[in-house]
Amino acid sequence: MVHFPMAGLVVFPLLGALVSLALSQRWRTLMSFALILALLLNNALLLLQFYSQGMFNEAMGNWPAPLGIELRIDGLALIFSLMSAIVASICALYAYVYLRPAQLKLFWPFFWFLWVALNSIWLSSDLFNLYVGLELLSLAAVGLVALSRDALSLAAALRYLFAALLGSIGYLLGVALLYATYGTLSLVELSQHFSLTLSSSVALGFMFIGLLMKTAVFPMHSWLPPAHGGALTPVSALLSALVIKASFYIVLRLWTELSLDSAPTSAGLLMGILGSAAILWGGWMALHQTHLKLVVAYSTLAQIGYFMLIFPLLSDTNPHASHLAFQGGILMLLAHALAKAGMFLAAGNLLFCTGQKDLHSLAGLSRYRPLNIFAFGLAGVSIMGLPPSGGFNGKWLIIQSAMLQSQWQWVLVILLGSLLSAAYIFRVFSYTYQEVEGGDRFKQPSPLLEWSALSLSVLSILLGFASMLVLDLLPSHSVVTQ
Amino acid sequence: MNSLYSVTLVILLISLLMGVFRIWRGPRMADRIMAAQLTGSTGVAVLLIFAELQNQPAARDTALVLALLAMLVAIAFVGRVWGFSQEKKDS
Amino acid sequence: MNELIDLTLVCILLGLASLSLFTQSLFRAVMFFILLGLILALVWIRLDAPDIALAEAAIGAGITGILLLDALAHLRATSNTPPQLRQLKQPRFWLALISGAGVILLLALAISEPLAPAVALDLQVSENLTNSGVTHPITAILLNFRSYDTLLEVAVLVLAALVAVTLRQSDEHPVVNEYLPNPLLHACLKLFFPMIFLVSMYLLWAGAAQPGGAFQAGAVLAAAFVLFYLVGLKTQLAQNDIYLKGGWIFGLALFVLVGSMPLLYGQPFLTYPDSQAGIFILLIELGLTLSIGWILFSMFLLSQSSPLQKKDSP
Amino acid sequence: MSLLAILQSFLLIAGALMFCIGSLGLIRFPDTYTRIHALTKADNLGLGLIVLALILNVESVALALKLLLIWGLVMIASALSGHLVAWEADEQCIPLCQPGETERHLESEDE
Repeated sequence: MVHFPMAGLVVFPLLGALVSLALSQRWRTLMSFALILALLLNNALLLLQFYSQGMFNEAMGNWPAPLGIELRIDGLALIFSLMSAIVASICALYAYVYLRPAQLKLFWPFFWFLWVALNSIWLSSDLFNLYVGLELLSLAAVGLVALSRDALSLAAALRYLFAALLGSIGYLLGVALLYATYGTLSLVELSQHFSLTLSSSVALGFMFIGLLMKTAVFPMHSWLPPAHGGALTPVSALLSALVIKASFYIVLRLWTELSLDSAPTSAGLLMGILGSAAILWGGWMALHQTHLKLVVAYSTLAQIGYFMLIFPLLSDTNPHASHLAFQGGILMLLAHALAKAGMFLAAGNLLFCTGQKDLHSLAGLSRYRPLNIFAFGLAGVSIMGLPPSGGFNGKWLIIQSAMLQSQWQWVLVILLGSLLSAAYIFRVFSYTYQEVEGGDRFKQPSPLLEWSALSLSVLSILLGFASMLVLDLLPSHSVVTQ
Repeated sequence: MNSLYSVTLVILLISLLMGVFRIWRGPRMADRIMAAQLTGSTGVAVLLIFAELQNQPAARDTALVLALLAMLVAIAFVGRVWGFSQEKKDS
Repeated sequence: MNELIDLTLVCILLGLASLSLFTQSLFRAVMFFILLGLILALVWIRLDAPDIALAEAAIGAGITGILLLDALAHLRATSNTPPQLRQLKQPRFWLALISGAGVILLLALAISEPLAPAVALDLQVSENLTNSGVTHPITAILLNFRSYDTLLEVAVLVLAALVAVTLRQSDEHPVVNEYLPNPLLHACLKLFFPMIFLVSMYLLWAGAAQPGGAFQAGAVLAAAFVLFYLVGLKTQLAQNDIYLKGGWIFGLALFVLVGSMPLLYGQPFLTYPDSQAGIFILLIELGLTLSIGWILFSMFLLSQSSPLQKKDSP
Repeated sequence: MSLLAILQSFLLIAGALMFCIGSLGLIRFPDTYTRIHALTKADNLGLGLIVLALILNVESVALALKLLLIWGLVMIASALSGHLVAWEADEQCIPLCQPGETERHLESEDE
């Protein structure tokens, strides 16, 4: 049974997809929740296995790389797998209450395929396998966006589809070039032979542009707000928390495995500039939205910018600072996943209470529906980066790393970005504190909806206390030299 | 022998180009479909010769598939597209 | 002489591609696109890639052409003609042109470097071919060495069908089928159906030793299903949700089942039992063929949701 | 050069020329019906000649049968599609040109 926990990460969600397509409504739901439990258990088992034997690989079909495909469990993969398990299961619970039966019928298969895709990306150490994972992920995400079936979200879904396809083509072109140059698709094998020649830089350029397009980094972001803002609430949470992380994860993997931190600094600098632009532009746009979910969607755009700041700070000249930036980035990714999912769910609850999308209609909510505002606020604390949240710790580590390397410009950008995020979150609050006449005319969302939103937000705060626990899973390859 | 195959191929490709011209020119949709049918058969012939020229037996399988599916387009066209536009024009 | 042939093929390819992109008339564009598929099949053979040529012939000549023609019929039915191709002055067009040219330039730069593959995968493939259960290297890669990729690709196919269902704006089911009341057509098709099924199964069976396999066979099978539909045979089966989705997932379910069996015996995922790999590969491929055919066919069916013209029978 | 080779080259070139003549007919003939005529004759005969030439040097009977099958399929397919198009054209009363007359100038009908 030693092979089970790792294969289970792919097999269980695949079973879920099959079951949710084949069975009748009642069994579908029952089996889905049973499988979610199984997956959570599976993740726990995997964690135990990781603690006992450290990083390990497994060859699919018993064909070792580079001939076959090897899956790999290391700290990074495990962290992301745990993160997606937690966020996805809470979102599924929320969706079960929130969605209508007709929507739920289509939601389950998409949800399960999304999970297959995510897990296969976290585990993969093969360039082409990553591409297949990305395809699966984009299609599942597009299907989820189209679930609400109104004209606007269909248009958004199509736009998302085209952007995602373009990104995939870029990535695939790069993979083809790399395969032609090095004759292997295995990431481990590739990192041994890799050198930054002209053709491999062109290949990496194509791959990064494609992946960053799928992540919605600043100049290629315009598909994100309509898709994330227009989708059904649990879908928005899944997309913002998990889907964009997947393509970013691949960028991060490539960057670290192929040791691009020793590459000319201009590449890292470019990534940093894109990130800064995203932070400022996303924050500015979020400040000017009138639709609550669009505020949250633009905030995702800004948060992606922070992740991009890792790259200029990864350098082989100062391993300690570089490691700090890496840790900080991972922590921010995790905190954002939890907080943004919580925020979207809370925003969905608020919209459910008022029945309107407009920010003005939030007036009076903090008096009558304090629990939902509280959930939104807790998530906001982590997004803004106030202590003691996970977001704060991540930002702090990144700032520390920037100061150690005396790259002050990024510190400035982070501070400005935090101010902007504080501004757009408090702006939402200011609407809720307005007094209204006529008392409680808001609808009451079911407690399950409220508590699932709250639990995610609380988790994002708790991450601030448990940061070291998570970061210990990461390889400490760059030993502290000071 | 190979040069003979090549000569044949060149003539076939010229024929294919003429078919393309008819598709471009029209004027009726039916003309375009018929030209496409002819280029399809030419393609089958080209594949058969490729099979000999490059010693690639799978090219014959490709030709077989192409021959089988050649009339699908014509059937779909007559059944779906053509009659329809005429009716629209009348009304 | 051979260079002349290659040059002509490349010219025709480029010409057809630009014609189908820039022509004002949709019908012409569709016809050129179908022809492009044909020429591509020729080019793939020329490049010694018969597997891809086979797939291109099956998909390009069969299902793509029909889908495009059908879309055209729909546009006519709803008089929903898309806006004409704009004049070339638009900044977007120039942006696309410049970035396209940039991509081509970069690619040309990248491949101008001499290649020195560090790992000779093809040698490894041929060394392990005897243990893979099949003798055709591509089938061995697709269904044994890298079967995990194929498993996920099949999931992508199922998902694509599901997305197509979701992107459709209405929930209405396909209408009663229209068909051509032509006796010769029906007589010929009676001859053709068994032929197409036979060829599909032949491609599946041949896949173990020569180009062919589940994807090609599935595409040919889909063409047979479409023919069934076009001449008005019963397709009630496809309108039943259970059968529709059951057909989609049949291949994937079989694949997952066979793949996870070894987990119970303490072997890695997707390991075939010793010396039985050939049989299991064939089994999986059979399931995949049926599912792929069914998925492609239901993509076609999904586009049939609004009533077409009522044709006066003669 | 053996007699077989001469026969083969004759068949190949003749077949290819038949295709060319068919395409020429498709371009030169005045209306839809006559174009169908040009098409169906040409590709049946052209492909037939080429298949005959190829059969002369195949090694197995199975392969020869396969080639013949392909020819047969193409024949049926082109006859069928020719028939369908003519049938539909007749139903839509597309005019037939009289001898010496050329088709009046038509705008492409789908625009």
